[in-house]
Amino acid sequence: MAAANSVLGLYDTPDAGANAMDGLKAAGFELGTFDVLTGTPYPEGAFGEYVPQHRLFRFPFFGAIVGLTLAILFTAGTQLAYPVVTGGKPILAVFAMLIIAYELTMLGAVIATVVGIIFESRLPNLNLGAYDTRITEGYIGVVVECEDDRLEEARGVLQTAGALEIKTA
Amino acid sequence: MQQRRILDEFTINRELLRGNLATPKWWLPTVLGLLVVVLFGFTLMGIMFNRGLGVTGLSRPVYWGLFITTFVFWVGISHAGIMISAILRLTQAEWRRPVTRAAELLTVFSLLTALFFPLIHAGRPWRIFYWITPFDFSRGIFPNARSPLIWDPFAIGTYLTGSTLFLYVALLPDLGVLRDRTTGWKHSFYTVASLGWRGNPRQWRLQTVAGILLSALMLPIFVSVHSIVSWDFAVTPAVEGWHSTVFAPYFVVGAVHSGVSAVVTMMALMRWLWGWDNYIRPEHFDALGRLLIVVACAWLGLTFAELIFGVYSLEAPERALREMQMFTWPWNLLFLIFFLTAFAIPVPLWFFKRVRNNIAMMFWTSILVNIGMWLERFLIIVPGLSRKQPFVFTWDSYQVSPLEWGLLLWSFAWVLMLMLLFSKFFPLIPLFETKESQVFTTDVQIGRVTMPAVIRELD
Amino acid sequence: MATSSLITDAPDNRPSNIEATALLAGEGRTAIGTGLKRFMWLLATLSVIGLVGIVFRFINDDGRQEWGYYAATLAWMLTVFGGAPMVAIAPAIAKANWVRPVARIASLGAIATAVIALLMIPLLFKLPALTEFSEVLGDDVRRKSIWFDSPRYAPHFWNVLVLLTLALVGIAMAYVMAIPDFAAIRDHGSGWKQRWGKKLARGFYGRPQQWEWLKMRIGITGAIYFAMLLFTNFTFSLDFAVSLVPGWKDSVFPFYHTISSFQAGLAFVIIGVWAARRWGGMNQYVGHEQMWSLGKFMLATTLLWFYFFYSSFIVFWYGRSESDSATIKLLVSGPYVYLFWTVFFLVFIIPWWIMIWNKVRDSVWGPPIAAFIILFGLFLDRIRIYVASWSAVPDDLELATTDILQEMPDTMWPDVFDVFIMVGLPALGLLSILLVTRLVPLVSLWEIQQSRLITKPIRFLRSHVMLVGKPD
Amino acid sequence: MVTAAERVSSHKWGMVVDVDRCTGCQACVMACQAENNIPLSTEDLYRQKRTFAWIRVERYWYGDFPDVKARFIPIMCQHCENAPCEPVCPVFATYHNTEGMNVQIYNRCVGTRYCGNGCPYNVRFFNYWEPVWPTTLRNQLNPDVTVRSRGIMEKCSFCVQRIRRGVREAARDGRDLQDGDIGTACTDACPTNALVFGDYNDENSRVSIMAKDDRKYTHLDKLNTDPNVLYLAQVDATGGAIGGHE
Repeated sequence: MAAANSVLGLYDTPDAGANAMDGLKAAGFELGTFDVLTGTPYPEGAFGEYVPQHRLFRFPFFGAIVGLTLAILFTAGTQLAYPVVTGGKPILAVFAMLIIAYELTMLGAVIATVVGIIFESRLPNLNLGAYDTRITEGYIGVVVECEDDRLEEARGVLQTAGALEIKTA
Repeated sequence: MQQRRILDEFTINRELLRGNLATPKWWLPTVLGLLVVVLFGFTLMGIMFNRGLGVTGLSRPVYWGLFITTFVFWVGISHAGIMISAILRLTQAEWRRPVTRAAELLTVFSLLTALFFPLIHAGRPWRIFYWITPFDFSRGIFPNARSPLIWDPFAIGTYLTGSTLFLYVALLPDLGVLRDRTTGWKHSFYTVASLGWRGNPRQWRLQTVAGILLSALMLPIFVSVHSIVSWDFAVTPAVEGWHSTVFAPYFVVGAVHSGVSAVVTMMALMRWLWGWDNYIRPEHFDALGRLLIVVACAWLGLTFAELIFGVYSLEAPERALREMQMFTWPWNLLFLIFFLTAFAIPVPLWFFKRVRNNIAMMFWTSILVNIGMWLERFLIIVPGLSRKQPFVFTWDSYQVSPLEWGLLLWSFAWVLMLMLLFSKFFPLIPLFETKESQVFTTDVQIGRVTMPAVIRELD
Repeated sequence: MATSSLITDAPDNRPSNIEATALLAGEGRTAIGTGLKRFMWLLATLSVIGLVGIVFRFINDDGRQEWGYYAATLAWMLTVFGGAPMVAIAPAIAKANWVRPVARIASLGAIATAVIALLMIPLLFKLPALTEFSEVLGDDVRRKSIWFDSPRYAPHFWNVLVLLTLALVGIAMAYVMAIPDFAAIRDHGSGWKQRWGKKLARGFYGRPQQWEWLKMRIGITGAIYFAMLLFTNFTFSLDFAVSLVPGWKDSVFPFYHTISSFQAGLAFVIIGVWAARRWGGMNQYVGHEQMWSLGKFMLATTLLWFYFFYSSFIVFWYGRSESDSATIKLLVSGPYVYLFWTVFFLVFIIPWWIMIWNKVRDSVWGPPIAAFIILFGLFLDRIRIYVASWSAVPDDLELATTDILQEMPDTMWPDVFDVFIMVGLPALGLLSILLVTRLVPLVSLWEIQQSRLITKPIRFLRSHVMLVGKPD
Repeated sequence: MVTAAERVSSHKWGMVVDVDRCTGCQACVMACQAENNIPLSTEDLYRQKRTFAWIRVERYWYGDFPDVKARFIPIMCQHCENAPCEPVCPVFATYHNTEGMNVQIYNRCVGTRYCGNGCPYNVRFFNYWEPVWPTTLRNQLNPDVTVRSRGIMEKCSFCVQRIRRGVREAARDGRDLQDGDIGTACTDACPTNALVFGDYNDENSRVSIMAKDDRKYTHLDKLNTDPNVLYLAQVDATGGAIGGHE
């Protein structure tokens, strides 16, 4: 996400932040190259920002399938490998296997989902790029990534929108 | 009943990170005090492993006693977390926000505690791997997938892993905040832990989706876990008192009953210890109280069914069992206490708005409930075993030994200590949820009346 | 940062109160429901056939076994119509806004429960008395039942009483919820509707204390109805199924019954919403939001159906005592095994697979499909349970006094009269509801107006969102 | 479902107990104690309700005063075909072998005691303590039988060591195994032949013949455990009743 040359403008009110975003749009920066950093989740599109797409819902299905396979291997596999009769129960005790299969399926789904969340949030990525600790204190950061030639222009736009401070990384 | 405060993010950070950025005076002494009890508990375990299970009060035929009771009890408590965070998240209940993390935390730690009990109960923990790990350790046999005691490790393992991950994902934004507020080794720790959280729309969006999706996934697990625990008992036809089909929902609802009460206890403590009056407000206790009334009534219905069907078959052993459970000394006393504390005293009180909004009252009633729910499990397990079948010749009873009581005490100290340790390094109330609710709630003017309003995204 | 400063007004393109009133209470209503009329005539004919069926069932009636399908049909009606009002109650407690437009459709289900109470009376003559074998085995010998040392006339009298109470409470609730609409009809309707509106509005002019009174009554009746529904499912399922089968000891069954009742209730409401859009011309009032939320709950109850089924099945399968095995054989693997698997797919697998997709739940066509499948599946489920139980009732002494179902009954196939009954009685129930909707609007007007009052579309910075007020 | 019949086996060991012959002399209990290295049931163990008796003689009074009679029912592991104790064990420490016996494998046992709960006859015993014998009794221990350590479940094994020896010796002498070659400690000790041990697969073994007796009944048959230990009811009005607590 954070490229080598990114510039960040810091604003003290959401309004100012939103204006800066508008300014960048007007200046012809294409969506996705500039982004708003907040310490709070705001309603989607509150800053007229580019609404990212995600494919999170595919992960649980994948995980579930893996979990189910493991479960079947463990239950059916081991019972067939060691056909020990207990209490006249069938060697393949389906209704007992069902429970383990269920648990492992859910486990797979959950783990895959969490992996998906982290992957889809483009994390981990310890290089924060242009960032300011005040963002987690209620300030709004607007960060632009672009080639060096437009860097100045971006800086100007952010400045005109009334940035308290401009940072580059 | 408008108690919402308008707070800016700066204040929220300052107040909610109290326990993390600074250390409260009472913190260290309390933790040390608990540590003493915990060590004492571990000593008791050592003694037990060394001398053998003879040091417990267990007998024949009462092979399961206080340890299993306490296991079921803690698994029950653990059902608070997902119940609160998942269900309330899915129903978009606004008041859930300060509660969620504490509840999930309770889940994780009470499960960690519950895990101990079956293991120490077996008496030789070094042989446990053969049981709980699905692997053939050179003994020419895998674990028995048909045994309910194999279902348990899978269920609890899944639940523990799931809720831990859930907890961590919801922790990310707050770790980001801590990263920005700390220096030195703490800073580098939080930097790594927060995985480089920046708070851009993509991350926030996924944070929200994750909350919903994980809740939806955790709920079925949450239901299955205590059901499977209950099947340890229900599938045993030999024990008349256990072989009842209602056990699964009965245990689950009972678990929610005790779990939510435990959350109430914990929130009261948090409010008192860290002085978070702006965040944990009477309205939250009020809402939890309402929830508890519903749960408790459902639970009572299931208890009723369980008892009715206990005598439904009119078989001699069943009748003897129920007679002992309810009418013979000392069980009748336990039963009375159980019923009074689990239902008869707290629930009628909760019907009064004044009580629901009184934090001290909620604190004590919630503790009552958990006393009662512990007794409930005890009253299910022990009488069932001591009045198994018509062979009166082998009917016998069970005397809890001091050592077992000691380990029960240990479990509480252990959970509390883990909680306090956690509270030192991570915020107990989710900051970002609190901030979110600041953004998403406002007042709306209708005619002359102002009412709280929430913002819903159209999708 | 106070949110209020970030909010700006946005255009509101929802239908105005005047339009709503015209459509729901005023002249607008004459336009709708012509197609409905034909449908109601069809239902009337079917109901007659059903009654004919009952009569013939009485005339050539050999033994109790014949009445299984009748019991099953009643059970299904109780499941569906009894469960529907819960949809109006439960979300209202959680102050959910989406439920307002469908509360009416849900509450109307209660009307049909009265029909069930009446239809139950012939069945009661066939229900074996608790003291059936007393004259032979001595007075203290009774069938196993929840009535133990029975109060007099148990279970017959008490079942009617319970069901009648349920019906009365339900109808009371539906009526109270409709009073403001009656007032609206009084003011905007015409002809017989206006006259009835005048009668039923009971001088409701929307004074604050009248609204207070209304809210309180709705709360009380709702709570009582919930309790009664649980209790009714308890007694009905035990007296008409469990206690008829020797050795069937299944403490979770009443709750299984109740859960499927919630499931069916949701399905009923979803279909109601679909009908209101299809024939009622109410597309602007009910739609995606309702389908989405109702669908979520229906998915949940579908999973719960399996959960409650499994929690009794695994205990029986694993315990495997003689009575356990006999019960499983009777209800699952025995004479009705194919029926069981059909049920399993129709009530659980297929709806589950349909409903897990967000796109489907967000559509106006997905949930109704699942709902239809579920309702049909539950009918088969009730047949599986009740026909089996009624055919298992032992006629001779030996079997009656044992704890275990000794001989497995054969599969009971419906004869023509059973078919009449199965088609006719539900039609009668539905007809009773539709008759009421001639007067009462299918979507509650005052609820629409209130939700219009407390919600408004706004702009939050650059985004379009909905502001939802939370009245206490 | 794999039943005993489907599994290849030449033997199906079982026991028949003629309750009518039992005098309650407890000889079987002593013999079993001596044969199987069962920990001594000391006074302490009695106080702790943890005594061991792989076979016990249950005594029930019946009849009204003055003609009160005692009924003795010897109870040992019933070696059920559908044993409730077997499937619940997480580590296969107990399972059903091909000779119709419910066998306990000591070094698999981890001590969950679930089988003990699962057994409706309460014939499973847990070693709460490390068993100790006075030095005088050390040399009396049976070398053919494992001495169980603490934390282990144990129960009647149908004197499996004797069965094995019997089969082995028959093979050595190159003759077929005759009925009566093999006797368990309790059956050999029983003065009234109330206990008879044998092979159900052998048509004309004593157990097979006695199993056809119309006095035959099994304990708690409503639990559908299908025991290999059959009982012949007492010949009197109250015969056949399982020991109840009425």
